[in-house]
Amino acid sequence: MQPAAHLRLVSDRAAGDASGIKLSGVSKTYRTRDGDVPSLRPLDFHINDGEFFVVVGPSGCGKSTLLKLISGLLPPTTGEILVEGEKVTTPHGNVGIVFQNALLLPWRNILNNVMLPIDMKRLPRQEYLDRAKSLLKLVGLEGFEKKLPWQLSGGMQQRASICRALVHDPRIMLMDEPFGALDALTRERMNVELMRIQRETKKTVLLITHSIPEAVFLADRVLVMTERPGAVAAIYDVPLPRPRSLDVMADPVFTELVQRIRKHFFSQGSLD
Amino acid sequence: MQPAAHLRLVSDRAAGDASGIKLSGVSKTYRTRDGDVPSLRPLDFHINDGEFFVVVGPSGCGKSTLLKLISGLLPPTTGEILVEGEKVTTPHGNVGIVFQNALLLPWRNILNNVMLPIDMKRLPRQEYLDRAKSLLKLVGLEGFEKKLPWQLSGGMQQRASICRALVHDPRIMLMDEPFGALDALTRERMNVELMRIQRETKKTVLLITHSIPEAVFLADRVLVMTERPGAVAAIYDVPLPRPRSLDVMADPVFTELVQRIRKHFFSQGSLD
Amino acid sequence: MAELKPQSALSKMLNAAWVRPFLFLVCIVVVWDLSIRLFRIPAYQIPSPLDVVAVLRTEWPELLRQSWPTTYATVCGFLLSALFGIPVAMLIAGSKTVESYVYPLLVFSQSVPKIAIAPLFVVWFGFGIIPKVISAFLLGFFPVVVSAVQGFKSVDPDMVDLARAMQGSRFQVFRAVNLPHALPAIFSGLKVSVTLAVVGAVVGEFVGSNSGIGYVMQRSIGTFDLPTMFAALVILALLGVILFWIVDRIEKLIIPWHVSQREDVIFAS
Amino acid sequence: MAELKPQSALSKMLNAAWVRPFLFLVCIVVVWDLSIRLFRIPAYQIPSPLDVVAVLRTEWPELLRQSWPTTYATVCGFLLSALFGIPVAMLIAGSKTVESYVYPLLVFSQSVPKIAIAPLFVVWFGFGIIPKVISAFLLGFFPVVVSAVQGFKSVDPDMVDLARAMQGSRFQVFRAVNLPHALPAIFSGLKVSVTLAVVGAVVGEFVGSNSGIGYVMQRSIGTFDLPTMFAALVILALLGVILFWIVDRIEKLIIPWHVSQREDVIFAS
Amino acid sequence: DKVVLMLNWYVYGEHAPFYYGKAKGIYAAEGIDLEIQEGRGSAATTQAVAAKTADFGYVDVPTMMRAAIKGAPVVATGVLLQTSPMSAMGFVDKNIRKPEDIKGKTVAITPADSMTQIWPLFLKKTGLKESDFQTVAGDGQTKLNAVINGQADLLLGYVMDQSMKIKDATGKDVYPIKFADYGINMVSSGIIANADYVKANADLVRRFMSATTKAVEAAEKEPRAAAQSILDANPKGGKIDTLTQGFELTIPLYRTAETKSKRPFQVTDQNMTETVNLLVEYGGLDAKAKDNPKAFYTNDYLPKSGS
Ligand SMILES: Nc1ncnc2c1ncn2[C@@H]1O[C@H](COP(=O)(O)OP(=O)(O)OP(=O)(O)O)[C@@H](O)[C@H]1O
Ligand SMILES: Nc1ncnc2c1ncn2[C@@H]1O[C@H](COP(=O)(O)OP(=O)(O)OP(=O)(O)O)[C@@H](O)[C@H]1O
Ligand SMILES: [Mg+2]
Ligand SMILES: [Mg+2]
Repeated sequence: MQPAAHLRLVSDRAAGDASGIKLSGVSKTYRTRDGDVPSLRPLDFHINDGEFFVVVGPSGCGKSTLLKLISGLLPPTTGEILVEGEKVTTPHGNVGIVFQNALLLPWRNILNNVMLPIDMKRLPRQEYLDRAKSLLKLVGLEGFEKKLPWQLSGGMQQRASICRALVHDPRIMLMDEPFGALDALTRERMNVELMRIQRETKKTVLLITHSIPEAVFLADRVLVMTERPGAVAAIYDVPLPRPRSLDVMADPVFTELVQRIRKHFFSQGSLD
Repeated sequence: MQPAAHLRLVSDRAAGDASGIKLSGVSKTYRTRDGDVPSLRPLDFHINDGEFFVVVGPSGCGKSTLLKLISGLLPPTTGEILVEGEKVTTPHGNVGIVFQNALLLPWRNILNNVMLPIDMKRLPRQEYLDRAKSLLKLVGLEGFEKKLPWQLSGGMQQRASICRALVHDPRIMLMDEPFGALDALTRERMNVELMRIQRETKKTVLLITHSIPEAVFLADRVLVMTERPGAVAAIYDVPLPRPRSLDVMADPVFTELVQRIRKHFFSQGSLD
Repeated sequence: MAELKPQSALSKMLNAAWVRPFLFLVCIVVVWDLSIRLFRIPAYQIPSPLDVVAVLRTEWPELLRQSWPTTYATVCGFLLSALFGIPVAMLIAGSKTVESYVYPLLVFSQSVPKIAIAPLFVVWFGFGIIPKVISAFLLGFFPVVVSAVQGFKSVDPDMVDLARAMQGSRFQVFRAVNLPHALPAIFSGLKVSVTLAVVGAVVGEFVGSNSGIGYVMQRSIGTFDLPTMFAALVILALLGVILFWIVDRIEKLIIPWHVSQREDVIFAS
Repeated sequence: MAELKPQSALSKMLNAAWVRPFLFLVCIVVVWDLSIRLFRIPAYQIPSPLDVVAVLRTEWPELLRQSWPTTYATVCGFLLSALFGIPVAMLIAGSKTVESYVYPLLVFSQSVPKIAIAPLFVVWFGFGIIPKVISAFLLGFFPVVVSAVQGFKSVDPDMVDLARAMQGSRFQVFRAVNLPHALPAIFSGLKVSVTLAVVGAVVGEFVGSNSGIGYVMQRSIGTFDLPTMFAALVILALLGVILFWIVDRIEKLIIPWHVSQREDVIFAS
Repeated sequence: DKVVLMLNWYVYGEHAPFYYGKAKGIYAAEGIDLEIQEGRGSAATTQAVAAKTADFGYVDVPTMMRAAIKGAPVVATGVLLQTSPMSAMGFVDKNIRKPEDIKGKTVAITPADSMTQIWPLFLKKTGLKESDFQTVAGDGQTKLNAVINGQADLLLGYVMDQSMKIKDATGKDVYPIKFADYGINMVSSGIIANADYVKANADLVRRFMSATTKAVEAAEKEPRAAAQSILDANPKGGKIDTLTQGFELTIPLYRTAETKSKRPFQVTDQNMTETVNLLVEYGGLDAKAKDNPKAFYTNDYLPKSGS
């Protein structure tokens, strides 16, 4: 219960003022019928506008909870969250979310699932249809537009849900393990694509992942969380130049950072 | 449609006769309202008794389909599958399955979800209760026995579903990306545990994964599949001695094999 | 949504699944006939099926003519149930307050036998179509509401969150997530509703109408003309089956994505 | 399953959610009274609520005594509906063949107004409790079947596969997966069923019985005693509400895991 | 003028005069375009007349009185059945011909219908006790079924109504023990109209009653033809024999000893007062009805006797 004990703040980036996402003293405790489940200890950090921010942490430490808090779907138990200067109480702003499970609506075919944000935001359907189709093509789902979700493999569903989060070209992306069900090649390809999109459109991205190399490869900063109830173990700047290609993985800065982050996991774990 | 074109059979292990799992000419085409979806080209291979067999392949290539065929949940379109000499037509024998999504029953708490196979097989509940609890402890879910599935994080649900597949100590394990939602540390720990269990109980294990290092680390043999519709691209023997510790990952044999398998993905992919 | 080729599928269904119940019906008639002979049930209790069939044949034009008003009232009442029931269920599912206020009152109104209050409709609305429609509506309304509420409430909260996170308005979220999710439940409510609407229309005709199958029935009860009465019952039952079947077809068209309709694709246990 | 502390929760519910409808009821009575005054609805059409309340007060012991047989018949009929309805639904959901044979026949039997055939029950079963129970059962049966079939059929095929893969027998798979999955739908059917069972019992009493609320009602229709008749209607409605509420409570106890019961835990939209 | 007459029930023999009058053009001769609607019980028809859904009703006058005392604006403009058709009836072969025969038997009744209300008086007049026999209750249909199927030996019913239905169903004759034979004098069916309507359309009412009187007189003479007119208007209305017999059984009820020589509808004040008194005592009629029995009926619109 002493969050400070784990905290090793390595980041030296200056916190912006009203832009980006700012968490102050945000904690979350789920109230269940048989007692409270503390999921997040008070968190304070800032995600800058246009930043690629990656969160890693042990399973069950509260990453998905954090994402739901920032998206305004869950109210924090304590503290407050500011997104672009406004306090978050309900779902807000121009956000695209990839949930941990694909969550495709079974009554919509893949194309219509991808078009869901357009329908919800009452944007002109025609304009976005082509974008949706080209996104599907980008993730290798060409020809599956008319299929129903259950006719797709796990990885294909996950890719469709990524398209859905991107289709309305949101300013902020919140992604919860979006590449978990993808094979190595597809995953790397998607990483590269995501990085390109982020760079070109200057999106603010919060990405949760279990792959430390992926985290370092994509991130401007990496947040490492402690075990449940999650707290900030450390925030690392990734001092790799952009644009990055897959070759940076051989860069000693890269491998050293990966090693350092790995150590967090293996030092705090009670490995038998 | 010429499966042979991709086939590079490196394995030299002798195929057993009536034991293990034997596929001959097994293919699968899903029939949907808008046309057929070929998912597997005819497959022929053999999994020996007590072997740790790992399948890797691009997303959507038919790995989950293969697992459902072997478990008897889906009938193959052509060919036949023999498990321990018996033709598979319905779910059979002493099998534990981990599905790609955790598939916990929402009306059972975690402990009762893990106990499901015991209830289904009408085994004495009392005897297995302790085993279930110790398995849950093993995967780090102690204290969550009475929680309902939706109160768990994605990774925790996946761990519970692994316990469920192990609780009745089956002779054959079929696992579809069981560690996809786990962080690096938990994943490695689970790998080690699974390997130990397999070695001690001489289970036949078929495991699907997207992590090539994981595949090589765990496997006796690795089956690499081609893109959809899936066929056998290659089967590799893993000539690493057992018991293996995480240190084998530094072994040149290991790294070389990982590289070789990676090449399959990157050569067949149409990377832009 | 997935495209359908209903043409051949439909005709196949008709051949396969809908001939069988009629075969079974023939069996029922035989059993009916036999048990009348066996237990010596007198003709003034239950008429022999042959007599009923005879009436059905000779009186066919009259019966057909009389079944139009009943059908009309049933369909109107049923459509009204659907039209009001679903929005009411939306309100109930959408708000705890509405639920605690309105639901008990619905139940309250529902447990009152319509046959007891139907005479009031006649006093107010005369002997036309309206009392029948109201009676059909009142009977058909409740099942739709209860089923739809259950359907609306069973939706996966994660899916609602998904749509909420896209800043969909409450109504849009409802239409995109809760409504489609609830459709199977709503249709089960509609199926109960449509058969009850038949009963409701007939009860309406019992108490206040000079046309329709209910009128034929009541009059044949009065003159102790049991074969005609049973013929009327048969027609009512047929009406119910046909309307039920239509609702079932519409369900199949509207929710082709639902698991209960996958049988043709995956291997069912 | 998750443990419950029903004691305080229950009393809180009673205070919060169940006082409100009664408040609303008071409103309804006021509206009733006002509209009678406003539209000058004469007392021979609808009695004033005060008269009805007066009857309820003075006749209370008699009405209470008469409501026992009705309650008893309703509960028996309802339990029978549940007892037969769920297995029948299992059979229908489990087999296409059974479905195509049995379902249309159920519908067939359902579209027949009970009031028309109830006299036959009296002929066969006398003037006792049995015809009432049968009438309640026949009305309550169908909604349970339809809802349960929908519930059974809506189950995620992957979950069924999961249980099948563990070599569960067909029945075990059913009990472990389909049945719990269908429970919310079944309960929605039971809720419709229980209110219809009240109507069924009363119809049974109308047709032939020496006791019960239906008997009271028929007597008061004969003597043009509208206040008593409306008092009887009020009692029926209350009976319906109470039984509905009991079913609702049981539902909450049996399916604490269902999404519709999560409100106390997650933030609902 | 267009006039709607609502009957008390689905058409049966008792209604023959109206159809006969219509068929014979008696109403047309008075300038009345008559439409006959079937009803669903006297109470419903009374309410319909009170609500002006129908202009005239043919209903049980005691039932009308109960509604009128509660404020329904209805009045009887002519009482047709001046003798009560009530009776207890059973199959002839059961040999129940006197009140004493009822002892030890089972009687089927409909709770609180007009006969059941007067039943205690009948018992009193004949010296029977409730404990002398058993009672089963049910609606009209059940009552018939009970007797037909032997669950009851007798039922309380109207001589011209239930007896015919039983005969239709079983082909067996029934024997009615008439209440009227045991000193119970009560009027039964009559023509009623809305009080306001009567005031506003005095001439029309007069013409209507005049035509109806003539129609009844004509029908009395030709029962079979009258019954046939029902079938002509209403092919599904029943069987000719049944209708004829039912109507023939109705005719004797048109007059009491005092009105034997008079034209139909000429009810005596004494008869009505007696009826009201009986109803107050046994029929749950409000006691204030006794104050002014004349409020319930009027003979003012009837054609002068003998004309
Ligand atoms: N709805 C809920 N009710 C109660 N407890 C919950 C709920 N959701 C999550 N939790 C608890 O909160 C903790 C954090 O859950 P969360 O889903 O945020 O973890 P996570 O970091 O995303 O894990 P993973 O990597 O496995 O997905 C877990 O211990 C879980 O048991
Ligand atoms: N029920 C189904 N109906 C129709 N097509 C299906 C069905 N299930 C799977 N498919 C198709 O079969 C192919 C293989 O699916 P499968 O789930 O076996 O892939 P996978 O190898 O497990 O992929 P992943 O790694 O993404 O889970 C996919 O192209 C998918 O679209
Ligand atoms: Mg998570
Ligand atoms: Mg898969």
